[in-house]
Formats: sequence, C-alpha cells, structure tokens
Amino acid sequence: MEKLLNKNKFDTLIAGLKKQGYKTVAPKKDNRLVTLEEVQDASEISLDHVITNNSIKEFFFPKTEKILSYTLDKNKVEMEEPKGFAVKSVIFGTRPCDAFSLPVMDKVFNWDCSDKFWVERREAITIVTISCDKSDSYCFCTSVGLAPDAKQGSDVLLTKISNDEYLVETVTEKGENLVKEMESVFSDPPGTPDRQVATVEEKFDLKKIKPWLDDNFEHDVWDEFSNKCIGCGACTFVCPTCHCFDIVDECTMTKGDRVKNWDGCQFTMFTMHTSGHNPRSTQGMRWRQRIMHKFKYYVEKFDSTLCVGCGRCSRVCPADMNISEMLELIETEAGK
Amino acid sequence: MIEELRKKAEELLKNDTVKVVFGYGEGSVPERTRPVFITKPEDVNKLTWNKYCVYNLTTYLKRQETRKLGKPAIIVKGCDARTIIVLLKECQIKREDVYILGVTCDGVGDPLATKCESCDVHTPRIYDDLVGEKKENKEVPFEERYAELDEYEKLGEKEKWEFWQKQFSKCIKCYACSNMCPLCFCDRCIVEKNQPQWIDSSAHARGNLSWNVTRAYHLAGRCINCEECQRVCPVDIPLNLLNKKLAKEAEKNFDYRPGYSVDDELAMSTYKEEDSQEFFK
Amino acid sequence: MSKAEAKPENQFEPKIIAFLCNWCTYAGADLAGTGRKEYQANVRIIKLPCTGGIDPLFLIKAFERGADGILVSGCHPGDCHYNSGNYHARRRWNVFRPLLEFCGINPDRIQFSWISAAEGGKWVETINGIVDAVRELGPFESYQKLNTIGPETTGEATAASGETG
Amino acid sequence: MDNIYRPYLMTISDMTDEAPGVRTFRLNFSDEEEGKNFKFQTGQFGLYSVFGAGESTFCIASSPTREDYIECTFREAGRVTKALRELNVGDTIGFRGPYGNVFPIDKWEGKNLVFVAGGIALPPLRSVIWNCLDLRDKYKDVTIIYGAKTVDDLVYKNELKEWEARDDINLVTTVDPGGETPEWTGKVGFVPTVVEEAAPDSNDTIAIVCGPPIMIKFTLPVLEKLGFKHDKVYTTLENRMKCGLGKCGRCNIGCTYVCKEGPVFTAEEISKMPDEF
Repeated sequence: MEKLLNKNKFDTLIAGLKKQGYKTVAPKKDNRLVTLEEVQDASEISLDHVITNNSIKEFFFPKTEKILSYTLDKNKVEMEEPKGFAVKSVIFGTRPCDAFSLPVMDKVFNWDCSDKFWVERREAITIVTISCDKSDSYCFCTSVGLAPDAKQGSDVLLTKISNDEYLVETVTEKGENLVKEMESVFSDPPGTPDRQVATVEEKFDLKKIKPWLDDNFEHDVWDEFSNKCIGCGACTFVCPTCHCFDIVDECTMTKGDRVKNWDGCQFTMFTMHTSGHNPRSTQGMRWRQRIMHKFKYYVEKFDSTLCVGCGRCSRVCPADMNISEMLELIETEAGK
Repeated sequence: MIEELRKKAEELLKNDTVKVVFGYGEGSVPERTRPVFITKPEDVNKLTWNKYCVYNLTTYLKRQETRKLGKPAIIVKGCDARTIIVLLKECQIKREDVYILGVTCDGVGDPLATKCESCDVHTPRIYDDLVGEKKENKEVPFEERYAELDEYEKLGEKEKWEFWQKQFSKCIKCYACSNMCPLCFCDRCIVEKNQPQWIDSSAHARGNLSWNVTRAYHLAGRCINCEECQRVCPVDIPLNLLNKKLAKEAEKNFDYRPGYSVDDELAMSTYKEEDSQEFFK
Repeated sequence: MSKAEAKPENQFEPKIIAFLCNWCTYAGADLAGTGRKEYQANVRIIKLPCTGGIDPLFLIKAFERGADGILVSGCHPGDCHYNSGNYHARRRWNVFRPLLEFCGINPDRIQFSWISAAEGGKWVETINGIVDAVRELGPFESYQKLNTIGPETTGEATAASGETG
Repeated sequence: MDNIYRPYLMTISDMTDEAPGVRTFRLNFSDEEEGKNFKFQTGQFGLYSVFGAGESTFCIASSPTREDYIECTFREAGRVTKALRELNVGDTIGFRGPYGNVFPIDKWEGKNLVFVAGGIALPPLRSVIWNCLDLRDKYKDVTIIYGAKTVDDLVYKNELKEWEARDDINLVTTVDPGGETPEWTGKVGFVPTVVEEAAPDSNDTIAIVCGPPIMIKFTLPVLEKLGFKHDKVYTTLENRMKCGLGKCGRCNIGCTYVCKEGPVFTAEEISKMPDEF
C-alpha cells in the first residue's frame, strides 16, 4: 500500500498513536547528540541528521535488563519472571540500516531456542523507517547489500519526496495495520513521486571479503590495523548488530535479579578463563574476532552478514579505527 | 613544523635511538587525525601535525600492544607532557625508556578544545627535543582555569543531582573513558573485579553513578585534564567536569597541580599536618 | 528508652552507617556504652583498623544498600595508631566530599569526625547530631530509587519503560 | 514463551570433598515433576548458579544411567565457585541445561576404551566412564590413565579405589614428580609420558582425553605415535560462557561455538580449528 504523509501531519500522527496506546519513539536532539528516545509530541522530533547516535538495538536488547528475579529466604529460593518489558510501541524515523539489523539479529536470538526478551519486543514494536536523504563518509550500507531506502526490517517505509512530503510504503502486515489505524493522517500518493534518496558510495565488494577471511586467520594485518585500538567497547555497543552479552547477579541479602548486560568482544576480560588463561589475549585477536564474526562466522551460520553498514563504530571510535577501511584493505589484500 | 617533526622522527629511527615513533597521522575524515606508530624511517611521511591532533598519545605507553613495539619516541603537546610527568612520578615509565618529542602548541580542536582555553603549557615542561617555536607558558589565574565549573557549582543540590543523573543515564559502560585515559593503567580495573563486586557492571542508574564517581575519584590529584575521556565518550557525558572539580579541590586544598614538576610529591600519597579539616566535627 | 517512648508516630528513622577506626572512635563508642550513655539507636557500626583504610567506595556501597546517612570517624590528628592513616584519610575526604556534593549529594548526609577513645560523650553528641540532621533531611530517596533495576530504570530512552501495553 | 535463562531449582542432597578446594555436589530437582522429565546424555554441561553470586559453567559429572540426581564437581576459583563452596546440604542452587553435544558412546560399542585425564578434568570423563561401566559388557577393554599434580590433588579418590579393585578395568594413576607421598603406589611422571609407557593398544580403540591445554597438547602426539587416528580421539573443550545457548557470543573458536557444537570434539575436528584456544 502506498500513501502520502505531509510533515504537518506528524503532530496528528504521534498524538493518534499515543491515543491508540502506542509508546512513541523518535529521534530527538540534545546538544550534540541525536538519539532515538520516547517523545511525547511531534515537536520533539528531529529529522535533520544522517543517523541517530544510538542504534535501534537498545529497544529490543537493552543495555541492561532483568531476565530473572528472585527472593532468598535462608535456603528457600522463589523465582519470578520479569514482566512488562515488551511495550506496544512505534519507533518512528529510524534508518533502513537499523531496521535491517532486526531480521539479521532475529537469527541468532532464535537459534534453536528463542530469547523471549527479544522475540516479545519484536512482536510489540512497529518500525516506521525514514529513508536516508543524506549520508556521510562513514556510511557504507551499499557495500553490505543494503540501500539508503532499503525496506527489509521495516514495517512502514517513508521516503522524502519534497520538503514537506513523504511517500509512505507499507512493507509488512503490521505496517499495513498501523497505516490503516491512522488512516486519517495519510493522503493518496502522487503518480510519479520524486524520491529524495541519498547516494552512498560502494566502498568494497562483499563477495571478495569472505574468501579472504577463510584463508587468513593468521595475518599481520590484524595486529597492524588494531595497534591503535584502546580496547574499549564503544564500537560494539553502538553497533546495531553486535549482540554479545554478559549475565550477572545483583542482589541484597533477601532478593536479587539476574541481569543481562551488553558485553563486547573488544574487552580483555570477555574471554578470559577463571584460570587467567585468555584465548584472545591480544587486541589483534579481538579485532580479528569482530571482523570474522561479522563477515565470516555469521555468514556461515546464518547466511547473513552481521553488519548493516551504518558506520557508527567508525564514527565513535576513540582512535579513529574505521571498519570500512579495514574491509577495503582486505579487498586489496584479496586482490594481490 | 610537520617537516621538522618528520625529519626528527626519521633521525631517531635511523640512528636507532628509538624503535617506534608514536605520532599523529591523517584520519578517516579531514577533521580527524589518528594515532600512528612509525617503525620504519621511510614511513615518517605518515606523520602529520594540525589542529585536529587532540589525542593524548601517552595512553599508548600503557598498552601491551604498543609497548611491545620497542622503545618509543612520543609526540607530546604541553598538556600531554604533563601526563608523562605524572606517569614518571607514579613509576609507570622510566625516563630513559621513552624519548619525548615535545611540540609547542597553540591549541587543538575545532572549535578550540576547552582545555586549550586556559592553557598554561604551550611549551611542554618536559622533553628531550622540542619541535616548533618555543612559546611562553603564561600563568593563568586559578579562577580562570576552573571557570567552566562555575555554572554547575552554582546549581542547587536537586538540580545538580538531576543534571548528573541525566548525564549518567546515558552511560553504556563501554569504558572508553577509562581505556583512553593514560592514567587509568590498572591491569584489572576495579569494575572488572567481582569479589566483591564493588561496582555493578550493569549500565543502570546505580551502576552508572558508582562507576562514574569512582572513575573520577581515582584520578583525583592525578588528572591533568587532557579531556580525552570526554572526547571519546560515545554518549557525550561531560566527564571532564568531574575531573576538573577534583583538580580544583586538590589545588585549593593541597596547593597541588599534577604534572608540573617531577619534584612535586604526589598529592594523594602524601599529607600535611595543616591540611584543611573544616568539615570535621 | 525515654527517647523511643517520646517518638512521634510515623517519625522517619534514618539508617546511619558509621565507619569507625578500631583504636579511637570504636573505643569511644564502647566507652559510651560502658558508661551507660544513651544515644539514638539508628547507627550501625562497621569497625575498621584505620580511617586510612576506608575506600570512598565503602560510602557509595552504603548508600546503595540503603543508608540515609554516613559517619566516618577516627583518631584525632596526631593520634593515629599507624601514625598517619588519618592524615591520608583526611586528604581523601577533602576531595571526595566536594565530588559528591558536585554530583548533587547533600554533604550533610556524610559526616566526618575525630573522636578519641576517651570521648564517649562526644560520640553520643555526634551520633545524636547526625541522626537528627539526617532525619531532618528525610530518607535518601533519590539514591534509593536508583536501586530498582529493571524496566522502570533502564532509562527514558528505552522502549521497555512503563507499563505493559 | 519460556524463559530460556530460567534455571531449574536443585537441592544439594550430598557433598564430598575430593581434593583441596575441590568439591562434588549431588543435586536433586526441587520439583519432582521437573526431575522426571529431565534427560541428559554424557558429555553435556550446564550452568550452575548461586542466587546472588551468578552462574558458572561446568560439566555434569555424573552418568545419565544414574537417573535420580546429577552431580557436579568444581574447584573454588572465582566468585560463583566460592559461593558454591559456602553452601551446605539442603541449600538450593539453580541449574540450566543440559547443553551441548554428547560423547557418541553408542558408536563405541564393541571397542576398547582408553580414558586419559589430568587434574580437575576427570569430572567430564567420570560421567562417560560410569556411563560405559554401567553398560560394561558393551565395551571391550577399559583403560583409565589419570594424573594430578600431587596425590592430594587426585579427585574421586574413593572411586579410584573402586576402579582399581575391579578386574575389568585397567587403572593407571600418576602424580607429577615431587607430588608423591611415601605411601604412593602409583606412577610418578607427567600424563603424556605415562600414556606412552602404558602404551594402550590403538587397534579398535577409542581414546578420550581431557585435561589442561598443556596436557592435551603433549598427549595428542603421543597417542598419534601409538597409532590412534585423529577421529578416534575425543576430548572436551572449555571456554568462558555466559548463556550456553549460542547467543552471548564468547565461546567460539573460529566458527565453532563450543556451547552448541561442543564441548565434545574429536582431535580431527580440533585440528581443523584456528589456533584460538
């Protein structure tokens, strides 16, 4: 289904969604950051950015969440299931790369058994994506098989067609229902819309990456490229597809929670055994793990690249490590 | 100046004074530079110097990956050189194990970094060799150096709490702040220790407050306000305000500023009988 | 007892954690006890060898676990059993206290004192003083609210907050 | 939808001190119904949790042929194992599992078995040893070679006595040089050397090796020399794990997730893995 949405209807749309019981999440500007977060009305929404600083991941896989609660009374333990984590919401104005990260991550969170914290949120949240009308030099979605107006993962896709108007395309049944629910804010689309979509330069050829990775687990490039890495977790935490986590208990004498927290492969402690032995003892090994996981292991396991080309990791890297540069380097090496 | 730096680096590598030069190279975009580690004289052209050279490269003195490259020459601005003095004082490096290639500096960042606004170390206070024209290190008055804090110190208790809670709620516990900090050199950070778990590793309100307060406190009387923690924070928490507040208190109470002289005693490992105790009952 | 009887109904009773050095203040508290001096029963004492061994994290942890106020007390300057532990401690509190204040924690919730083994009376006064002061301030709700983990505190930016839809 | 992170509640019904710092718990399901429905196979592992301290991964050290309970053996090393040691009979712990693959003992029927273990790595083998011993007539000769640093460090001392007494098992015990006591009647020497001396016949034989990485590294070449083919040698791997379900992303060695595709691997499979142990 195709429709047209005028910017001046954002107000009615958000108000309408709230009335229908949706929690509304949209990009909001605060100082230097633009983050996806809950908005109460459309005036808070900011759309003048390339990409939000936070990814869509945290709405499905929060940085910290309870996976079990319990009470302790001497040697008696009572367990309680967390409730209320899946809230009916609409995420409005996320980018196609972020939206695509969801079907990619569905694969691991449903591998043989399903993580209900992910799955139930997936069911509760509707994604209304806005195609990118601009990009920056960190973007490389086109190199990983996506496009600034890709539809995968979105329920509804909005594409700018003039300063004030968006073409509305429904992608899933969920999206269709949402548009129907809000029918009054949409109008009929023009015949031949002029879609304003950013161009993103293709930086490397994905087909050449994996064969090289298959053969080059041992290579100097891992250490050479990563020697400036400071071993923080910024890249993995801002990444929409990095899904590693830690499970810890936090408690008092009488009650506690088991908590699932983001964790990252770039931390020294990530793989360290209790004995002190560490299978990935150097930053080069950890950097290799990140690239291998995204462009080889995940591809072999789930037939999908674990990278959507959003470029966030490169934007935030304290030492200016650039992932697409690494992949370009691999492409060059592969061509040798 | 770039040419002079390159020439110097080439010389040091050629005559085997050092095995590697820690310097600045071109970044992925023109507004960024990145750390480079030059091990071959023919690579010195990768070195650059411009207003985007904000990094405090001394952090690489603590990392095993860069330590194993051999004895370094390290390019330091005046502020970074203060870190070197602290590292020397804290016995993290030996003077003879590092060749200090000082550069004089008029300030970095675009817009100019806050740290540069009240800079009193345009010329490094320690170096083996200096590149660039020597500049006067004019004393900046106490009030001016900590002026940034005024608007926050003025806030009421509740406003302060709300301001910091809002800031800390953004924290994702990526530890870029501590990993980037040249003075956070513990092999195992307190947050990685779990017997007992002093600081919750979760990025929730409680864990974020204890983490951020502890990180800052561990730098009390040590932090030279290079602002790297704040620069690298992916969620833009003004971490340096905390560091600066501590620096201000250390200076006010102990008349001590870290990284100005290798002869000073470290503020937190000494005491004076006449130290202030006005808040003691 | 007389105090307890006089207690108005529903009066807030603050939890005070006292970190005491073994040699002076703990002995002072003991002296207050053997001298049968009465003071408000809101204090839980944690005895440590020396104030110099009190990591600021102890204070943070105490708040995390529900303290409304904290007392740190040791030997008078010059009297430290280990010569200089209390001087080092004093340096620490000189920077830590302003840091907490800067973060919006009322400095009256954390009090410091020097109480010697002979000052049972001062102990009683100090405890009554801090209990009254913290009672006046009320429960440290803003900190205690941080303690609930789960959907309600994962941050505004999270879809998980609020009630089930 | 079920919560995959929700553990079973288990009650500690018995405990044995095996060696300094090493303890075995016998665990029964607090909920009988859950216990009845619970099935596992030898080689699998689980996540044991102390409420308030966290979860820790170790194998199930008992044999699936003993149906009423499971056992785990752990050495006090980190936060969770320390908390485990502070527990007593009657206390409750959590258990998630069984996870991972199994020792293919059906495939081994009619063959000789050689078990080689070092130190605290006997527990995973103990499960499969008892499993095979409980089905003793299905297998030909059974040899167990077990070594530890010192006599004190040998775990399952009672069971070692029991195995020694049986004439259908060939048990060789050894301690590292310097670890012996005056009463020690076993061998003195490192496990790889002792394996070489014992020289089990490789013909129609399966070897199951488990121990610290250094022991495995030196034992595999010895077995190869004795004529064991790589696909006849089994071992179990351990890596840090948090979920046990292939999601938390840390136990992989190259493309292989130890929690799902392991922990049991043949030497052949291991030889194909990248060097990331």
